[in-house]
Amino acid sequence: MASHILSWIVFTPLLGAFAVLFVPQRSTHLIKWITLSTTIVVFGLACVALGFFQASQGGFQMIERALWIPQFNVQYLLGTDGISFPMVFLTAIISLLACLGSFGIKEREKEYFFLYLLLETGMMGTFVALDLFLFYVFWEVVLVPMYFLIGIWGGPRREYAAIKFFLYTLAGSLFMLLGILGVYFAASPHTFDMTQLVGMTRGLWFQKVVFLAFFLGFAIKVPIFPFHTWLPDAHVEAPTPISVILAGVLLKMGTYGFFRFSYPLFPDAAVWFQPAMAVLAILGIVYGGFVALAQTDFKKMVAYSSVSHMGFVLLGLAAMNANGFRGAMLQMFTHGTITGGLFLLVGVLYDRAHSRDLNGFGGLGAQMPAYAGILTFFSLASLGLPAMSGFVSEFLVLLGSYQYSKVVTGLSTLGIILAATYLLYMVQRVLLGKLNPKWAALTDINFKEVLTLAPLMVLILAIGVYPRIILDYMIPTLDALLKIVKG
Amino acid sequence: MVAPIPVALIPLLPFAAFAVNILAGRWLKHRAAWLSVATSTLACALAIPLCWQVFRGAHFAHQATWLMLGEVPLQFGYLLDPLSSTLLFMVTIVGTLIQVYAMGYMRGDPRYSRFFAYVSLFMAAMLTVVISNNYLLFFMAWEIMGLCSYLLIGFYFEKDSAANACKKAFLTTRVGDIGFLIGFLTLFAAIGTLNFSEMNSIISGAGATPLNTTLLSFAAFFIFCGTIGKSAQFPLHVWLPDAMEGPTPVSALIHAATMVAAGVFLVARSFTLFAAAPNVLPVVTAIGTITAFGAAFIALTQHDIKRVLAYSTISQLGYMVTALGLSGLGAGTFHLITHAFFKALLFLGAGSVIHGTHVQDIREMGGLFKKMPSTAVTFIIASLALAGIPPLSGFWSKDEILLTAFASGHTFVFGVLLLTAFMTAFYMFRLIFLTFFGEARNPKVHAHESPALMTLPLWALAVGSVVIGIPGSPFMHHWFQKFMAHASHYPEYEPSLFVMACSIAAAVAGILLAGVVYLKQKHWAENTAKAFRPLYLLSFNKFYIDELYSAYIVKPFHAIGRILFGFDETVVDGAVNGTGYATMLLSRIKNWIDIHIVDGFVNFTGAFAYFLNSFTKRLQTGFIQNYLLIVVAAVLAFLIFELKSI
Amino acid sequence: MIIPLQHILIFSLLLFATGLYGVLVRRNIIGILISIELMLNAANLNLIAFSKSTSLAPETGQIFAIFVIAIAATAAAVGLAIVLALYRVRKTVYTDEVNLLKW
Amino acid sequence: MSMPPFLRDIEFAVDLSLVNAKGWCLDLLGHFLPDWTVVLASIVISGVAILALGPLVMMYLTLLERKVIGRIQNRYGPNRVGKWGLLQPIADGIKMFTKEDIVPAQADKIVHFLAPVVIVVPALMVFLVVPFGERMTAVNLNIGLLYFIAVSSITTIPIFMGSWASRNKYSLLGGMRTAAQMISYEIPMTLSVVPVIMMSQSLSTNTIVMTQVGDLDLHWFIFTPWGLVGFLIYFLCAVAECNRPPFDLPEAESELVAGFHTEYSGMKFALFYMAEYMNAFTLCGIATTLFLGGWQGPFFPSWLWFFGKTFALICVMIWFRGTLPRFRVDQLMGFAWKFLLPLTLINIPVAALWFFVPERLAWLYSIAIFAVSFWGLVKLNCAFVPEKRIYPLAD
Amino acid sequence: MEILELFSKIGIYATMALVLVFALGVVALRNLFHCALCLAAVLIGTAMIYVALHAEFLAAVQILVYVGAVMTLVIFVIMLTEHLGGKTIRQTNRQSPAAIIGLSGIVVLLGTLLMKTPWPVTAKALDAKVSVMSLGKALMGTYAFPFEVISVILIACLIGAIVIAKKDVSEKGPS
Repeated sequence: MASHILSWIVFTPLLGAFAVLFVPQRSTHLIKWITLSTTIVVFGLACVALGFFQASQGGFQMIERALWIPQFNVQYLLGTDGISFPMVFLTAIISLLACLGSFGIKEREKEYFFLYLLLETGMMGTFVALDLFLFYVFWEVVLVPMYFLIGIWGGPRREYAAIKFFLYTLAGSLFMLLGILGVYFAASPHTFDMTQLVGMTRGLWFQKVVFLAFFLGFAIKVPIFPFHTWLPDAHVEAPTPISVILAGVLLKMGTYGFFRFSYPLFPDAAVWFQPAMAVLAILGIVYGGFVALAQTDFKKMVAYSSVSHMGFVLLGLAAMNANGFRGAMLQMFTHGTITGGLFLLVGVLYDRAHSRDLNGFGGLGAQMPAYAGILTFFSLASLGLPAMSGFVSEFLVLLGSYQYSKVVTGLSTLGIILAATYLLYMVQRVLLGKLNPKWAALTDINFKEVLTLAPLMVLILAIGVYPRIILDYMIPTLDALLKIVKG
Repeated sequence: MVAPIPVALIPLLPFAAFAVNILAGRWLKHRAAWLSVATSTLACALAIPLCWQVFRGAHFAHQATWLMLGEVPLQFGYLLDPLSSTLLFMVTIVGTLIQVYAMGYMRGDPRYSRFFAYVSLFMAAMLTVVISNNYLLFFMAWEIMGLCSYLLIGFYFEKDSAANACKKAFLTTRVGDIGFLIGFLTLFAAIGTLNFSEMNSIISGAGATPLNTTLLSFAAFFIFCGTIGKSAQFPLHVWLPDAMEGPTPVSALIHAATMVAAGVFLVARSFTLFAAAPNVLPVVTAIGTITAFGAAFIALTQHDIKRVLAYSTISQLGYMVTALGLSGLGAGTFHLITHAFFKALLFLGAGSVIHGTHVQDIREMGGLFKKMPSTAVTFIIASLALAGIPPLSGFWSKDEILLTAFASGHTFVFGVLLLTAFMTAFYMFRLIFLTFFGEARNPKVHAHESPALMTLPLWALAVGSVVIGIPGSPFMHHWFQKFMAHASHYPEYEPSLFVMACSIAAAVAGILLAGVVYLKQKHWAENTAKAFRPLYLLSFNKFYIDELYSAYIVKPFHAIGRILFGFDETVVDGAVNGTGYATMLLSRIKNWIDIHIVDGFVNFTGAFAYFLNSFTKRLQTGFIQNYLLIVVAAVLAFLIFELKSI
Repeated sequence: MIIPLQHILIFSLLLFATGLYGVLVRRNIIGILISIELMLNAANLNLIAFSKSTSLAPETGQIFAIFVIAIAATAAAVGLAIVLALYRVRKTVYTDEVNLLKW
Repeated sequence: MSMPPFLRDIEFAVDLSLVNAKGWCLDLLGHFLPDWTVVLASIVISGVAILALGPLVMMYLTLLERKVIGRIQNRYGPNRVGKWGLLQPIADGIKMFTKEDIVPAQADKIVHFLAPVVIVVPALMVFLVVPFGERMTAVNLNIGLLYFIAVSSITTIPIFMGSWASRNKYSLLGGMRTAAQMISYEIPMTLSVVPVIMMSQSLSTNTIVMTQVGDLDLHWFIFTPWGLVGFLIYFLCAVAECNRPPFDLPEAESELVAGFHTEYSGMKFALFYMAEYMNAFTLCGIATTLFLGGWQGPFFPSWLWFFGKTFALICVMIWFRGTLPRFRVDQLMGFAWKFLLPLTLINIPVAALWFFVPERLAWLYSIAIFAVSFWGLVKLNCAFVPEKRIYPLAD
Repeated sequence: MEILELFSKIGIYATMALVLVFALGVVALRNLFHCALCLAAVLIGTAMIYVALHAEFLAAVQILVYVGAVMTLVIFVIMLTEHLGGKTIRQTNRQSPAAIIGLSGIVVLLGTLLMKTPWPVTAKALDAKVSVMSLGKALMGTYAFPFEVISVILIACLIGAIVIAKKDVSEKGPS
């Protein structure tokens, strides 16, 4: 058990998925409880793994290695470190909460929960795979269930959104596949093994080309401006829990890729591309903020705010110093919790009002006081109010980027102001003002929904008040990474 | 030196009250207020002995690592030096009194417990700001204060005006806060620490490494941006008048006594930094003077009782900032303290009036003196203090500022401040005469005195307003100024009788003029307004700054947002979809080729084979036993062939 | 073994030939099926006889016979099911009336 | 427990009296006849004994049944012919012999004739492997149990013959029902025997009895959880196999007149009847052998024990007939396929568990498994109740 | 004991002859039901020959499976497809002369081949006894895999047969 904990984490959802397959279609309760208990088990396993995790150690841990396709030296290689472990933990939490949020699914539950668990396997695998080939496989495994989850259970334009998401991401990942093959053939002996590949030296020209290939794959997933247009569509059309997963975990896979592969494998190219990445980050932050300000659709606004916030992660990456990396890593986690919560809240409102038009709401603060409190909480967290996790991560990113470039930092602060603007504008339009009599019958958020949100709130507050509870896990690994990148 | 009691308890107690009230407010109901007041009183009781020890020369500090910034540890903790202990003293006392008042004022409100929860949170944040030992903790608590301000301004969020005001307040201060953030980021880049005492020692010691003065100047400037936002200095002062949409105790606590003063406190805290960046100080002075004068000018023509007080607050904050800009740390801080008392009193008095009359427009009041004697008397005491009539507290502190301006040679600034003092006295007594004297102008208003729960704090604050100036007055040999100077060095000036005389003259002139205009010659006001119509309009419309902001900042922002969204949907997304459509088109063409040419060959092959098979298919009878018979025959033939060889 | 191997082989050959004859000439599909059973029996007999007289691992033949029986049972089951289905559709069980499998 | 030696001697003598009698006869013949005749004689003696036993058993079973049913129905039963009606079977036999043999005009004459003849053959053949007592098995086959199962499975064919040859729709329907029922119940019956084979590691009926040896601390397989369950299943299947109530669907008078033997009369009918009773006897005998310790038992001669146990089981069968109503066809088939079969499949691993796990623990496990699986099967069967039938013509 | 052996031999040859007769009945009789009965007889006869070859277990299996199960199935199908007492239709097709010629050729040729071939009959093999236990062990050991395959095939065919033979409930034609 102890030595295969990562495999258990990755494949327990798959077991659950097969268990779901064997349940009759009409036993929806059973299906839901199986799924929920599977996600709980996965979360428990993640907690167990947390017990095994040695925070002070910088390198890979809990490595599991087995030869998979000996002809091509492909291995089944799992391992975790300070970069991937927080992501695994985040995935476990978000999956659990989104599963609770999925209890409202009313049609074709069996397929839904099967795909849901499959998705969790894919996500977990992506974060713990250390073999490039295996990583690619898991990366693609994530796509397929996502496609169906959006395409079947989504909103009115679901087919369009699902196809767009799928093709766009697939196109990006094909570039990444080319990059992977390039790395494979450039290495001697040919290997996909990350632990061996990191130490090897590569020419600058080669690094640049392959870095770009990886960049496309990851940039589309993050998404970085101008590759972001799938995101609003996918978010708006996806059912609530899937939006949560999408924002909470899937976007992180892109930035995780930067941390895990692009930087350690191509440090010289990373330094070469530093200015470009910083510019893209700024563009994403400001552009996302402005576009979010113009939204009238609640979900779309949150989606664009994701673009803006993920820009901070990229900014931290581009800063290439300790604070920037820490901030970026923390922002990944933080954004997962905060935006996940916001999407859940949008879902809560949508379930009741069947509308997401911001201009149509108003005055819900008196009608739904608890909901109003929680929505305000998450909005404030998202706009980076201190004592909540978003502030710490953005502060660290800015501190890091300030050391890199003052102009960039100055511009990015515009994004913070914009975040406050669009979020408060949203809060005003939804919660404040006179109650629209149309919504006089809306009920307040119920206990189950609070239950899905409360853990996120606790996390946000805990990290905001004392960020070392999570940063201590990341710092040794990030310092080691910095040493690789900066020589 | 570690304090004898856990200093962290001082902010944590109100915070506990907040937590309990926000979670269990539904069940606590009116007991929520008792909880808040009790924790606040307890904090006060803890703070005052500490302050006393600091006044006696003690110095408390303690810290622990919170986060690693790169290799540098960021230490969170508290710092009780003369500056912070002074504020601690003021905040706990004023805060507690205002909460007591609020118990009466807010009675019967449906969100009663929510109100006290917010106020407690505010107290916690404010106390954290006061005792914090570094910029980041300061900033964090500072932002939480901003949040409380937001929540409390928007307390009556059903009103659209309140909803707009709270958003405006938050965003405007946010702009300043971002400046603050950049400021201390710059500071960190310059000296590698965010800790106040370390900063002081690095800058004043300045031995090891040569300081980057440019960077320090930038840091100071940007940190001052925080003050501009929070203390409602020009050009970010626009939020404070609107913030009067909140309940009146909130206006007293947050928007008069404590939070807006925190901006001044920030400058005082960073005084070493400002002193090391000499080219920023003129900017500070200029901003302070402009604000002081401009706000007083606007206050002359306002009709809303709370708005007048709000502009007065802005104006007085301008005074303090000016003092700090002129390196008058003691003067600025002194005025901060005195102002907190009498301005809180003024707001509470205004609240009492509103509570008694249910109107806010001074044109509808009049002759309230007889109906609300306690309110009127305390209000007049506070106004006299504000106007600068000796021996009330306001006189001493304002005199100190004027003295600083005069003695440091900034005669123009001194003149403007003097004029402002005159205008202050004028508009305050305009307010008093219109409100409390004359005859009742609106018969519908049935005024009554407020309950004892509200008047008691008024009297307490009135006493404070009278006596709080003593420590800085010649009666105590300017103890306060020496106490402050003891901690950080700044120039001190000899008291000047000329300045005192000017100050008193300006105040008395203002009061008399107001009395004449509003009690005797009532047509003068209208005539003056007509005569100086452009000036009147400028004042009445607050220099059109709101309109300017709306036209040149808010609307363009939304417009940029919409344009970029359009760009996103058409160009960026269009490119993506265009790729898709192009691929589809290409595939259609290929489809045609496939159907007609490639498949054509295939079909031809098939047809040819079909043609051939029309001959051979006759062999297939579709009758299995026939086939089997053939197999048997084949086996037989095979056997014959094989056995022949044996 | 009491009787010589050749005799058994001859016997099974005759049995087999008889079965094959049935398969060749029967019109009724069920008849064909039972003739096939005959042939399988003959084969089984051969297996056992050989295993009894020549093999060094005497179980082998019997085990193969068991497998053959099992397969025969399945063949019969499926075959008869097909016959039933055919009968339901075409109302006949005669091979020369179901000659669709041509051209 | 120990017994005085002389008593034991006496017991042995009585026990083996029949065997010894046969041995004495063969010895006598061996003196003045060639060896091979002795072998033949041995076969002949055993054969004759069995051939005599079969009809005898059948005759007195009918009497027993009528008496017991009579008692159950609160009447006397046959009591006129002979003391307690003891001669009643003989009278019946005479009546049967003298009855007219009716053959339907359209019948397939040969097959019609052959069917009752053939049906007796397997019924008699199975007597070969039944261990009537110590050293009293006619042929001690090493595959005795399999032989029993195989041979008894032939019974369907003569039933088919009879039903087909009668050219009568009741006969045909009855025959098909019988076949379906027998095939269905044969499977759980065979599988319920598997644990016994596993435990005794032999297919020989004698060995199976010997593995249950024990003086008074009964080692009968029925006193183990798997044995009890196996026995119950086996016994239920046995009741169904010989088409006795409540599984007497093939002969349901109210629906099918008399099932496959509607068109038979006289001695042919008697043969069918005889086969049925002999089957009942052998099935109970094998049940005794497999689960009830066979001829094991103290004091009394082994064959007496065997017959005692067997007749006790037969009395249970009769008791069934006297008290239980008939199943419906779909219930009948469902019971075999959906309840008994899964239960036997569970029984086999439980027996394996018994083999590998210490006894007390195994008791616990077995009871738990059976309880859970029984409950689960009942639940599952309840869950898939076929939709209510509507009889449009019934109104 | 030669006489006993002689009896046995006579018995075996007689059985063989009977089996052949019944086999001819299987292929030649017109009434399909009779054919099936003949087949049952053939199978039982073959089982007896198995016993003679000391393959008792196999004999039992043969009876159990063939006679008990397969024959029942066959007869069922016959009952379902044949009309009760229908006219005896021509049961052989036109290629019977050709088949007889061909098959007799094969029999003759193969028979000579059989007789001529020197079979490697060994005394050791003849003496070897096959117990049920050893059969079982071989089945579970050496031949475990084929055994499992067979079981899978059985299941598959069982389900397949049910599916094929089941009436399609959905398509209810006009009755």
